[in-house]
This record gives sequence, structure tokens and C-alpha cells, in this order.
Amino acid sequence: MRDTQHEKTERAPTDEAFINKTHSHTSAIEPIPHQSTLLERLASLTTGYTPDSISELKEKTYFDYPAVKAPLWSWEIIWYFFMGGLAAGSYVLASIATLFGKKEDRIVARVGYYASLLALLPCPPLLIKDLGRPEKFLNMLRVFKFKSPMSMGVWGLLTFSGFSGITAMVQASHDGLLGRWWGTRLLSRIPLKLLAIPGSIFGVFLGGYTGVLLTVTSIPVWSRSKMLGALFVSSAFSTSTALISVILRIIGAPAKTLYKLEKIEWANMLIEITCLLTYLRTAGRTAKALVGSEPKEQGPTFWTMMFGGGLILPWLLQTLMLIAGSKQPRQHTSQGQPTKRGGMGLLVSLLVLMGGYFLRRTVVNAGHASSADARTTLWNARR
Amino acid sequence: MPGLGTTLGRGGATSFPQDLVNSDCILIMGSNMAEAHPVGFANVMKAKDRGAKIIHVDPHFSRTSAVSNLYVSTRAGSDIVFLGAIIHYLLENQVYFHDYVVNYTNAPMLIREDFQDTEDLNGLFSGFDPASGTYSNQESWDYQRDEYDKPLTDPTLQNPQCVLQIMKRHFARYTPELVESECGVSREEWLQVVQALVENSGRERTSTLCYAVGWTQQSKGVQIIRAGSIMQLLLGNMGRPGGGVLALRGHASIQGSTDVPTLYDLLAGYMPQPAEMLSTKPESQHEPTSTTWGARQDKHVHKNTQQTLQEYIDVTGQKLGWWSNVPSYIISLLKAWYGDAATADNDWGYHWIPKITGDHSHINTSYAMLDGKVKGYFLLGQNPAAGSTNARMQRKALAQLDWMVVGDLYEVESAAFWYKGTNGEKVDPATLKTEVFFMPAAASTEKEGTFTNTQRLLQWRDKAIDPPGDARSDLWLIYQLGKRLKKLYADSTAPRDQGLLNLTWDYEMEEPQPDSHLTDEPDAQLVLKEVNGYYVTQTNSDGQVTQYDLHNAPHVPTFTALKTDGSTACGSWIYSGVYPEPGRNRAASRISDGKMNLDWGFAWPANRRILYNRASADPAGKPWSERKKHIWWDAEQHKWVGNDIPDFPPDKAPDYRPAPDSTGMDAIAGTDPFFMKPDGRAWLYAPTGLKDGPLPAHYEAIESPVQNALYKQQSNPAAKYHRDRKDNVLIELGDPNYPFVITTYRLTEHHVSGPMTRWMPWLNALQPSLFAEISPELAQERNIVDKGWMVLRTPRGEIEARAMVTRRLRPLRIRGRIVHQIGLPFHWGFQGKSTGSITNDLTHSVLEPNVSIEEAKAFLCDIRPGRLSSSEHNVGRKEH
Amino acid sequence: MSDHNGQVSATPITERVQQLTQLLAPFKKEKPLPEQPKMGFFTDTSLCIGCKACEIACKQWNQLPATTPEWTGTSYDNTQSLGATTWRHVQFIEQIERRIPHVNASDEKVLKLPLFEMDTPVPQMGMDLSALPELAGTPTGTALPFFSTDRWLMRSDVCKHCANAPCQEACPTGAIIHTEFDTVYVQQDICNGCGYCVVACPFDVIARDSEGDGQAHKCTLCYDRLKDGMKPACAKACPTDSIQFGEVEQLKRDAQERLGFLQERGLTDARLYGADDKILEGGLNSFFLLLDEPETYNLPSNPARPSNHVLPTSLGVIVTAAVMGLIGTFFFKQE
Amino acid sequence: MHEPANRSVRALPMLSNLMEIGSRVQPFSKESREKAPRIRDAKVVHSVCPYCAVGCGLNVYVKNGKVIDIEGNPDSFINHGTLCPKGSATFQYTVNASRTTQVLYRAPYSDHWEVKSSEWALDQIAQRVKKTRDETFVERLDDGRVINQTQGIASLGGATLDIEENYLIKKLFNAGLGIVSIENQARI
Repeated sequence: MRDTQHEKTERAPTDEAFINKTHSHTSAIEPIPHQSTLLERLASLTTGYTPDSISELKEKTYFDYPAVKAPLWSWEIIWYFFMGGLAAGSYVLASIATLFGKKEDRIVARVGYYASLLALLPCPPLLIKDLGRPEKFLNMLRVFKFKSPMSMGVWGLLTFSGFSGITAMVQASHDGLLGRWWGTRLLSRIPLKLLAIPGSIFGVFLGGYTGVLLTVTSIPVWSRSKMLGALFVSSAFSTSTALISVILRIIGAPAKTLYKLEKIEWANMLIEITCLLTYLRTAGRTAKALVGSEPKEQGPTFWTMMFGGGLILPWLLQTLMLIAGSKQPRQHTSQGQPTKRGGMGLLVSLLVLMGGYFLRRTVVNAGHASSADARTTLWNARR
Repeated sequence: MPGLGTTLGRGGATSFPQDLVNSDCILIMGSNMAEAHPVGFANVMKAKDRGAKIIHVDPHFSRTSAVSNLYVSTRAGSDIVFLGAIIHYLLENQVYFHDYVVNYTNAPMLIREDFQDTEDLNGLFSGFDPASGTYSNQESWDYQRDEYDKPLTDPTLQNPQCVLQIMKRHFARYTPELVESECGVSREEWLQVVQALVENSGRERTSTLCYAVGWTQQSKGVQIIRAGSIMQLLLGNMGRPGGGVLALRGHASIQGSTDVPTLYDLLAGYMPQPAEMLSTKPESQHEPTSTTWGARQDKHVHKNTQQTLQEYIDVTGQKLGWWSNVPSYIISLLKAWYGDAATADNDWGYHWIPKITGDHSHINTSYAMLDGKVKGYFLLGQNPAAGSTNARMQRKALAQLDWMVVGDLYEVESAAFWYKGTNGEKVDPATLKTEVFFMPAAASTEKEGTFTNTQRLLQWRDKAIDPPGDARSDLWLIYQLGKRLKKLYADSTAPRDQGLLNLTWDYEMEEPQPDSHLTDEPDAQLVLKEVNGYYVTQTNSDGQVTQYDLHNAPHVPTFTALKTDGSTACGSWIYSGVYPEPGRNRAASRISDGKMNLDWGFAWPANRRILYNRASADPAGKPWSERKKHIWWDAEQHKWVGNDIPDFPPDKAPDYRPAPDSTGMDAIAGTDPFFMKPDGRAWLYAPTGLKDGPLPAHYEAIESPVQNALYKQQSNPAAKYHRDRKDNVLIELGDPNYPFVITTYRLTEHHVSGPMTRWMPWLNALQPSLFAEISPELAQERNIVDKGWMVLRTPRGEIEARAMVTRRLRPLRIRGRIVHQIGLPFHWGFQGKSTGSITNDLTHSVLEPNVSIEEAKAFLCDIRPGRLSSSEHNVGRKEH
Repeated sequence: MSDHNGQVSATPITERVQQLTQLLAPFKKEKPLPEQPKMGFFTDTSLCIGCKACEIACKQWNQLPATTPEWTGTSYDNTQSLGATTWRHVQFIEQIERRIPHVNASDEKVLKLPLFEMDTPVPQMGMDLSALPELAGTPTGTALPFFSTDRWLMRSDVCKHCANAPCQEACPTGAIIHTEFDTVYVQQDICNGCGYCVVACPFDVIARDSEGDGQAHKCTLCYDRLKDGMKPACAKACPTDSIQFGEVEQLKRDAQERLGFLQERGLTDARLYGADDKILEGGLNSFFLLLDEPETYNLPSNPARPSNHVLPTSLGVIVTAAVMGLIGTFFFKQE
Repeated sequence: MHEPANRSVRALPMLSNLMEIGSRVQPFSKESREKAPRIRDAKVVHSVCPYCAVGCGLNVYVKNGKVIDIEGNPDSFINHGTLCPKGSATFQYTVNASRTTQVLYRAPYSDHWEVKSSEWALDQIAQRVKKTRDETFVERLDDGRVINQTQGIASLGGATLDIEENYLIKKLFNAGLGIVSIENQARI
């Protein structure tokens, strides 16, 4: 083809050509039809967004440099979120048992309050260790800011620690674990029910604020959906139910109580599943960091250890157990037998605990992948 | 800058960067101004906002191009085609500024009938001697003259021998088609440039031309500058606000170091160094290079020797124009140097000044060094091992020295060549004899002194603190060395040592500087006083004569006070006036008035800011236009007045006409703005003073991928080739092994070869590595990966660089063929905190004939992907 | 304190008191200083020549360490991003159309030397020059665009000093404040490096100095200089006035005027970023004139204000917790 | 344009007021109140940028005998206080741990530097100059013309030096010693 023109100006397709230039390190565009894997299909199904590399590459960015800073948080915060959730959930569950439980359910309260305090103990050190200047931790108490979940969290954690501590002491006094002297007598006079309600409010706060904390950021995967708080609080409930259930199955507890816990666990998981699916759907494209399978994205861990192994599987098992349990006539006569140990429920609960941990881990780590994805960050900010 | 010197009279920028805001169009060519002079470029940005058109013509799309209105991508080394075509266009379409050209340039002068043009001799002018490779006989280039040796003219410009007609013929084949085929610039784009210039020149409007080493570092650099100046003269832009030619200089005091020269062929104030050329061959062959001014000898005085002061004056002075003042300048200089020992009886000590016997310029000296002829070397703030052309040869040459002294802040490559090589190359100190003295130098903030910047402006620096440790100023080093040498020779009676013994050498500080612990620092103000000039003797009204020494002498107010009778001493006449009286160092004056700022520093000569500003008024002395008025003739006061110091005899009326037999400044008419030239006019055509022809002609770079389309003569016939040197192998035309054009440039983030920047973490973080810029097309052709490594090779050396594949580089179509160009910064070396290959290992050492500057802006190379083998396991570079 | 006066007995007590006051010092909230006019930056990218003087002037004034040199190959940008010790960052965006020079069809592959075929006549010696095409006569006028079509966009990025700064809202210690000049400032004596501001910032600005003091840092808008009425270092150094400093209200008016100027000259893509109140519901005290879409410069076109997420997310927590609590109650109440 | 969350805030002024708790008052610290530029009481010394030839004015701020800051001189009509990156980095050029501040000497064929005193070095250099000059000095050409020169010593450098330094170099080396190859960057 002879071109008589002096110079032909190769204009179109400008975008594509431009992409070629500025992003040659991404080895241009991959137009090869891509056979999507099961995880990818799951991701598309749950988030309602199918990654489209060609159209994403056409979006403008600056050399794909991140458009927001990566979070600094790692294992300390993951464990803090997990333990905090357990502490909160256990307290709330224990309080519900205290307020509304039958006599045999007292054990739930007892175990719950102790578990709450034990789970709470590592939280402050974890938080402090995470600071750039741990010795300046106390500066957190300099202000009280409604808009800052971190500030509120510190105050909330402080208050809840108070409740959890006192409650556990009261419980311990009741249980005679602290010996018998005027102090314990004084403590045991404090009615648990009085502490349960305000304590539970702060418990719910502690269980949920961590999700709010992540949402009140500019990291797309955390902040687009407003369901992370709900998801975390639901997970706090389900994991702590599982934790108490595990403890009870180890130390032994009334079968009836355990059965109640099983039902609660089942219901909690159902709510958690609902929250999670709502979260994924509302996060849409930004959830890619959590559910995607590219390097640094959390998909493989999320789907196996959290969504599959840590939520759907135990829920299905629990469902089966409950169905089986309801078909089998319950041995109401065995009321006299005080304890039951182990069983399938133990596995379910352990799976739930695992799922709860991996929920925190994958969500926090997804923040890293998400912050590195400039295109999604910029897309997220187009509104 | 003899390009400007020969054309206009003085080898300095005709204007100043701040005047750019008055421009209506700014053509930047041969300069990466935004990157090399960002603060000067701020004025371009201001001008652009005020509506000026900014045009950048360059092989490499740089930050300058990015903010221009028009960027024109051109082939390195084709500048004269581009400019020649503009000149052709102006002449052919008669869109030149007629009144300006007729009155202020030598367009009407008649040239001798025996002159032959490149059109007649296929690329050569008359007078070329192929045996010596020089224009040994330039007589035919001269004017036709009357009985008083004054040129004949034809104001109608019709005579076929007049300069304008000769130029018309000379540039006839410089056409838009030629621009298209040789520069790779479409004729539409070229026409846009011309039109922008034409529209923005004339009575009401002015355009500026900015250039820098993109022009000077070519084997025909002077002629490119000439072509640019001719264009500006034809457009009538010289000597006017917003006009002129702005030579952008790259070092704090590079202008100062040519004004008060550390150059072999110049004495202070552009008087040439006395010469006694070795061979009996025609003198022009070994004529000294004329760094910034251009030779000025009056064609009708021929002396073979300069053994006496009178002979020197005969050769270097002029009968006509300002240079008739040479006697007072040279005698005052000799008085400054030799003091009381300089008397009329001993020719003012003239014989003590060494005579040059050939080309002792830097590269030639390096070759002499390589041959073992140079034993000792002083390197004060310069780094040839990385910064000079053919750097590998430079390092070899240093190894042939007996001793060298390096004065610098950091241990630069030139100080470390004896134990370290480039790219991890092994150097065995046991085989290298050179004795090295490293003298730590004071930084500019740690000493007082003067810099002369790109606009000829002298600015004094106060001293902030003492230098650290044993670091001392170079002034101290030279002063103390001089004192020691005088002591060593104190007992000598040998005639050859008497110059040294008679040298005035007393710059002792009278009072120690406050807050300083240094007691033996010389007084820089005293040195400046000597440079300014002082009265050696003064006679009062009673006829009483008072003798003075430097310390107590009255200052000379300006160079017009200099005398031939030995009563004045002056270190550099053009600087006279900078320190006119005690306590009044005008270089240290810092008063900004928001207008011409005449009290901020001191601009030589005589504090004039726009040179040749007589040309800002029409022949009758009225401004060409209200919009562009600068100075004008005030008939009532009978003097030139205006915004600037008039660059003209202040009371010479526009209607003054010299008598036919007048000489000196009397021969300059009231309409002759370029009075440094003997005919008072700017030289479109240079009848004398250049070694490669009276008019610019296009020659290809010494290494070029294409044949010269215009002439049989491929490249500058008068260039100094150093062909016999085995380390200066040149790439022959058509060599398929070296197909790519390469051009070098500065980045904003570093300074020259890096001695002042590569030790600084802040700057290193901004540009951490040497890289080469290549087009995606070339990268594809040679399998070079973006961000990967690549090797560049010439017969002189090989270097490695990171590959920056970018569309800012663009393949050109040159005569139906694709020519790829490579862009390469040159800031790295093997010392410092950021290291990399030495770009100058690639360059050759063919020199421009007039100024002996090498060609680093256009040469050929080959490239391949990968690294140099020696550096693969080299220092754990971060880039891995 | 008391070495000469022999108040030996008093010393330990004084010291302890001092220690205590030091410990408590951060808790003492000083009275805010009287409000001054709002000060900010207007970074006009149409004037930027990419010299990076701002980067160095900032490092110099604030005596910040250099980052580890890393050659990126992303145009001339080796700084890559703002960070704890990098408070100005110049971006380089190459937008260059590819004009492929035409070559004869037969030579379309790699062209080897020597090859001197001509497709336009080069004037030869002795040739009849009148055969060449006519030169254009008088100029027909040139209207050069304000920028040539090939663009190399440059922009000096910096902290946006948001009117509603997410980092300030997030800060749990009150280390980050709006100063009397309404600039956003990290008080180094307070910050404990919690890192929450880092994720709150929608602009990739504030960062924790993990290799240094572990605290959060960003552009201070040269708070110390402002106190003495001096220009911030970057704005002072900028040779081309691409970085302008002044009262925000005035700067915003200037910016509008400049935008009009550029649009008149055909730069239809030019736009202001952060000059109105849209971004983060209050605009930016440090705003920009851009020559392309914000995304080209990695700027979010309309980022969410994180603190707005507190209520809806908390609501979700409360509802979910309530539902779960009720379910728990229900099951526990079950017989 | 605003997201729903914000609308809900607007709908509930009470709630929005509640949200503002802790955000209204800026908790200044002592340091912030006392903040001052470090050059407040420094001595200002006027200088000129050592890099390119534009000639930007510098203000060098000195406190306790130390340079603490170098900025553009706002009064200069050349740069109005502005600087390029190199000029802005002049501080690091002068205050830099990598600077060599001792006189170093490398003997012929030696593989290391030796630290020497300036006095020693100057004496040695003077002796080298004398020896080389005496060995290589040429008074006359063969044809009898007086040239009084030596090509045995050369000098390079000057474009980064002061006028006064250039002047003394030319004066001593050329007028005093007869050295002809005195060159500088202007040739490059």
C-alpha cells in the first residue's frame, strides 16, 4: 500500500496506543480468551462484577502507581480484631445467658465472662505493639472524637475492659475463685444483670467497631460497602458462640444448653453468610482484592479457609446436625445427666473459629492488595 | 563565541534572560533551556503567557519541548539547513527588515570579484589549501575597498557582488524540500516556524534566539551561530528589547573565565595571547583559535612576528572602530602584571609574556600529555576523566603525567583514575606513575569572589563560613603557590625568571575577615580592584606626581580612563568600572528596581544590559516603535538616553558622518551600532576572522549517516581531525556497523559530569542512573526492552545504560530512509554516590576549527541489549 | 538544675514532678491560636516544567533524608510517590502521538545503509532552481496552539490540605490539626504512629516513617515558615510560578481566571481540581489546575469522605447485633 | 452528588452535631504554639548559585558558625527567590559528609592516598612546578624568535571558579611561569 502522504498520523486507537506506551511493563493487553476458574466464577457471582482486563487497562492511571497508601496493619491487628471479636461476643452471649437463660445456661454465662476477659487480655498489647511509637500510646486518651473510630475504639475498648474485668471478677467471686474475704463479698453483691446490659452495649461496640474502623478509610475494598461492621459483629457473635461451645464441649455442659448453642450458632452463621454476601455484592468491583485470585489478592485463602471451610461448611454441617437432631427424638429424659462432651459440634465450632480468624486476615490483607490497585481505587472514587 | 564575536563584535549574549519577557517569539534551538537553565526559562514561560510563541527545534523532545507552543523534531547536525532555508526565505520573499539590514549590516558591502562561493567550488570557498586542510589564503573574502581602505557599498543592494546578492546565491538551494529531506522536518512545520518568526519581527515586534552547547559542540558550531545571527539580523532583532541572540552558558562563571580568561589564546578582555607560530606555513593555519571574539586583525597590516609590543598591537589592534584602543588596554594589563618593572623602556615587560606557538587548546594538550610532553597538570574544578570528550583517552593521558594537582570538593574521577576504572574495569596502581596532590577546595559559599553569569553580569558573593578541615579557596592555593615559587626563584638572575620575580603579588588581607579562623587568605577585593584597574601614578594640577601601589591606589573609574603612558594598571579592561572607587564594589550592589536593574551587579561593558542597543533606534535615532523603544537620541540634551546604558558613544549624534580618512572611533558613523567592527556594521558576511568560511554552509557532522546533499564536501573542511590518533577512530560514511545518530544533553537534576551533584543523595534520588532514550521503533528493531539495560558502542568506547523507550524520540525520514536518533545524558562516572558509565567514552575528538570545541552533539553509534560483561557482577546496584 | 545551689533534697521531688508533667504534657491541650486567613497552594500544571525544584527545596528546608535511589523508567519520575520523607513529587505523563515517517513501500522493512533514494528532489548543483516548487509568499499567519499536540504533562503533587481532612478526622490523638491557617498539620510531639491517617487519606499523601521515627509525616505547608510570614519552601523555589502560595480565597479566584485564560487558548481539557467545594464536601486548600482528567494524574475524581461511613456502618452493626441478640435471647428463652 | 450517608447526616442535625464531638476544637500542642522557622535569628549572607550561568542570587543562613539553610534571594531580579533543584540543593553540596576535607597525596606507583598537611603539599607542588618548568622552558625558537614558554605544565579549570581566581591563575601561570596551555570548560 503506497502512502503518498508525507506522514501518516497514527492516531486511533489513541487509548490503546497510549496504554501500550505507558503500561508497556504490564506486557500490553492480553486479549487471549480466558478460561475462568471456579473461584473466579464464584467471585463474579457473589460480587456481581466480572473483571475485564481490557476495559480496565483503558482506564487512566499514572503508571499504575498506587493511588492510596497501603495499610500498615498486619498480624497484630488481625489477631486483635479476632480476639476483640471473641471478647465482645462472649460477653454479649454470656450476658444474654445471664439475662434470659435458664438455670442450666448459667455455665454459658460463666464460661462466657471468663472467656471474654481472657480473649481481651492480649488486645491492648497487640494494639500498642502495632503503633509506630508504642511509648506514646497514652496520647490516644488525649482526645475523644466521634468521627474517628480509632479514637472511639480506644475509649470503647477501655470501657469494655472495665466491664469485662469487673464482670469476670464478680463472676469469679460468685464462683469462689477469688477466695472469701470482704472484697469478694462486696463484689458478689453486685448483680451481674446490672452489668450485663451496659457491658453488652460496649461489647457490641467492640465487636463491630473494628469493621467500622476499616470502613472509615479510603481503601476501596474496606470502604465501598458499608457492611463490614455488620459482618464483623456477626462474625464476633458466631465465633464467640463457637468458642463457648468448644469450651463447653471440652469441659462438658448440659446437652440442652449445647443444643441451644448449636441453634444460636446456626442462626448466627446464617446471619453472617447474609452479611458477607451483602458485603460482597455491595463492594462489587472493589471486593476483587478479597475474592480475586491474582497475586496478593486474597481469593484462594478467602474461599477455602473462610467462605468455604469456615462458614458454609460448618453451617451445612450444623444444618445437617440440627435436622438429624430434630428427627431423632431428643432425650428430654436425660435432663438429669448434666454433661455432654465432644461430638460433631466441636468440629463445627472449630471450623467457625477458623473462619472467623481468616475473615479478619483476608479482609485486612485484602486492604493491601486493594490499595495497590490504582484503577479500582480511581474507579471507586468516580461517583 | 566567535560566532557572535565575528558577526556582531563581542562574544557575549547580546541580551539577558529577563528580557525574554519582552519577546514576541522565542526560537530555542541547540539548547535544552528548560532543563539546563530552569530559572532563566521562567522568563520564557512568562513571555508565553504574554502571548509570545515558543518554538523548540531539537533532536530530542525534552522538558523544553513539552511547554513550547511548537516542537520541531530535527536531525542532529542539520541546523544550518534549517536556518539556511529561513535565510533563503527571508531574502527571496523580501521579508527581511529592509531599513535595518541596509543601515546596520554589511549587506550593501561589495566583496572582491575573485571571491568564490561554495556554490562555485562544490562546498569550498576560495582560498582553501587541501594540503594543510585550512583556508590559508582568505584575501579573496575581503571587501572591495577605496583608497582609505574603507569598503565600497551599494545601498540599493543590487550589485551582484554585494553581500546580500552573494547570500542570495549562496543560500539558493537551502529550500523547504531540503529541510524536509535533510532535517526530517516537514515543510509545513518548517514554514510555521518561519512564519512565526516573520510575523513577530519588524518595527513593532521582536523575536529572540536562544542557543547553547547544542550548537557549539558541533564541528561547525561557529557557523551555526553565525547562521542564527544572520537570521536575527535580517529580521532586525539585534540590539532591541525582546530580541537578540541569547547564548546560554552552562557554568557559574564560564563567561567570566573567558572575560578574564583561563584560555590559552586570550589575554584579558579578548585581546589575543601573543603568538609566534611554529611553522613557516601560512600563518592562518596556526592562528590561535579565537574562542569568543574572533580574530580582528586589520587586513592591511601583515606582520609575521609579534616580538615587540608594537608588532602585537599592529596585528591585534585595528585602525578603525573600538579596537583602536588596544594600546591602552595592553599596556595597562602589563602594568597590572609587572608593576614598576614594566616600563616604556623594556616594552612594558611584553617579552615576559609567553608566546603561543600552536594550538594549545584542551584536547590538543591532552594529546600532548598522552605523548608524554606535558609533565605537570593543574585541574582546578574540572574533571576531564569523565567530563571531556574521548574520556578514555583523557584518563590515559593523565597516567602519562609526572604529577598533577586536583583541586575539588569531592574525589572526582580525575583524582581517582589511578586506582579505579569505569564499569568495574581493573586499574593497577603499580603501573601508574602519576603523583597526585588532592587539594580540598572551598565551596562557593566558603569564599568571597565574583561570578560572571550568562548575561555578562558580575555578581559578588560574600563569604558565609570558613571551609571545613583543610579545604581552602583556589585563590589561596594560587596565591600561596605563587609566594612559594617567588621564594624558590628569589636568587635567580636568569632573564626567563624575571617575569615571575617582577610579578606583582601582594594581596594580603589588611584586616582578617570577621568570624574567620583563616589568617593567610588573600584579599579577593584587592584582586578585583586590580582587575578593575587603578592609577599607578597620578599627576595633580600642580604637576605633582604621586606613586601608588595596589593597596593605596585610587581606582580607575572606567576603561576610557586607561592610558598608554603606564600611569594606569588594569587586569581586564572590559571589567573596568566594576569597582570604580573604594567601598563601591558594583558587583556586590544588590538593588532591584523592577526595570533594568542597573544597580544589581555590573554588566560589562560599562554596565550595558542590551548590547548594540543603538540598533533599537532607527538611523535617525528614533525608536523603531513605541512598543520596542529602548534608547534614543535626545537632540536637546545632545546625547543618547533611554532605559539602558547606551552601547554607543553617548554624545555621537545620529547624523555624524566620518571623514573619508578618519580612523579609530572617529571612523564610526552615528548610524553604526556595531562599532566593535571596523566598519561599524554587523557582519552578515564575515570578510575576515573565521577559519571555515565567510558564510555558513551546511556540512554534515564528522560522523553522519548520510552524504551531504548539497556539496561534494561532506563535512567541515577546516575541522581539526586528529585522524592520526589511534584512539580517535572515526566512523566512515555508510558504515553499516554504526547506523544510529546520537546526541547528548543535560538533565535538570544533575550538572555536567556530576562532580557537583553525584555526591548529593537528594539529587541522586531524582536521577539515579545513566539512561539512553530510544524510540519504540528502534527498541523493537534491536530487541531492547524498556527499562532493561543496553550497550552503546563507538570505535572509541563502549558504555552501558538503562533503556528508556519513549515516543519522545522519533525516527526521522531522511531522504527516504529511516534514521534513528538516540538521546543520552552525560552526568555519570565511576566516583560519587551515584555511578554509571561515562558518556564521553563514546565521543571523538575532532575539533571545530575556530574554537577547538569537540563534537558531542551529533555522532554515530551502535546499540545492543544487555550490559557490559565487566559490570555484570559489578557493585550490587539497586537496579537489579 | 540545682548543681550549684545545693538544693539537693528538693531535686528528686522536682525531677519527679517534672517527669510527671512531661508525661502529662501532651494531655495539656493548648489554646488554639487565633484564626488567620486560610492559606494554601494553587499548583498550576500548565506552568510546570518538571524541574523538581519543589522536591529538593522541600527536602532542604525540612532537612528530610533522600529516598533510596531507584531508577524506575517511568518517564522522568524516579520519586514515584509522596511519602513520609517526600512531601513534593513531580509526575511526568507522556502523551505523544505516533507519527510514523513514511518510507517508500519497497523499503518498509529494516532499511540498511547505504540507501539514498529520494522522494523529494534535493536541489543539485547547476540545477534549474525554478523547477522547484514555489516558496510560499507572505506569511498567511500562524496560530500556534498553546501546547503542541505532543504532550508531556508534569505536575507537582503535594498534600491537598483538605478543608475536611480525612487524616485529621481519623487521628485518634489529636496530633493532626487544622492550624490557624487552616492547613493540616501533624504535631510531631503528639503523634504516636497509629497509622490510621495513612489509610484515611484518599490521596496517597500521609505516610508513617517506618525507617525513621515511626510517626506520621506529610507536607506541613511549612507551618514554621508561615508563622513568620514566609512562603513555603516549594512555592518559593518554583521557578515558573507553577506552585503558587497565598490566601485560599484569592488563589481560587486566580485559578478561575487562569482556567479561563487557558480555555480561551483552546485548552478545553483544562480543569480545576479541588477549587470548588465538591471534593470532600469542602474542597482543598491545596488545589490544582489539571490539563487532563484527574485519573491521568492518579487523582480520585470524587473520593468519599471516610467519616461519612461511620453512621451507616454503625447502623449495620447495631441492626445486626440486635437481630443476633434477639435470636440468642429467643433460643436461650426456649425450653 | 453526596452519598446517602451524608444525606442522613443532614436530615438529622442532632446526629450531625453529635458526630462533631471532638472535632470542633483543634487540640494544639505546646510545640505547635511555639513553632518558629529555624532561620529566624540567623545571619544572612548573600551569595550566587554555583551551578549554571543564570546567576541566581542565594541567601545563605548562618547560625553558630554553621550554614543552616540556603535559599534563593527574593530580591534578585534574576531569580526572585526561586531556584532549580540543583540550586535548591546547594546546602547539600556544601554541607556533605562525602566532601574530602584533607589534603591527600598519592606517591608514584602507590596504591593508596596519604593524608598530608597543606603546607607540605604546597611546598612539594612548588618544587614540582619549578623542576618541570626549568626542564621544559623554551626561551627561543630555532629561528631566534623569543617565546619564553613552557608546554611542560598545563592547567585546566576556571569556569566554576571566581573571576579573581581566574585572574591569578592566568597571571601566575602565564605571565609569571610562561605556561601556555591554560584552559577551561569554555572550550568544552
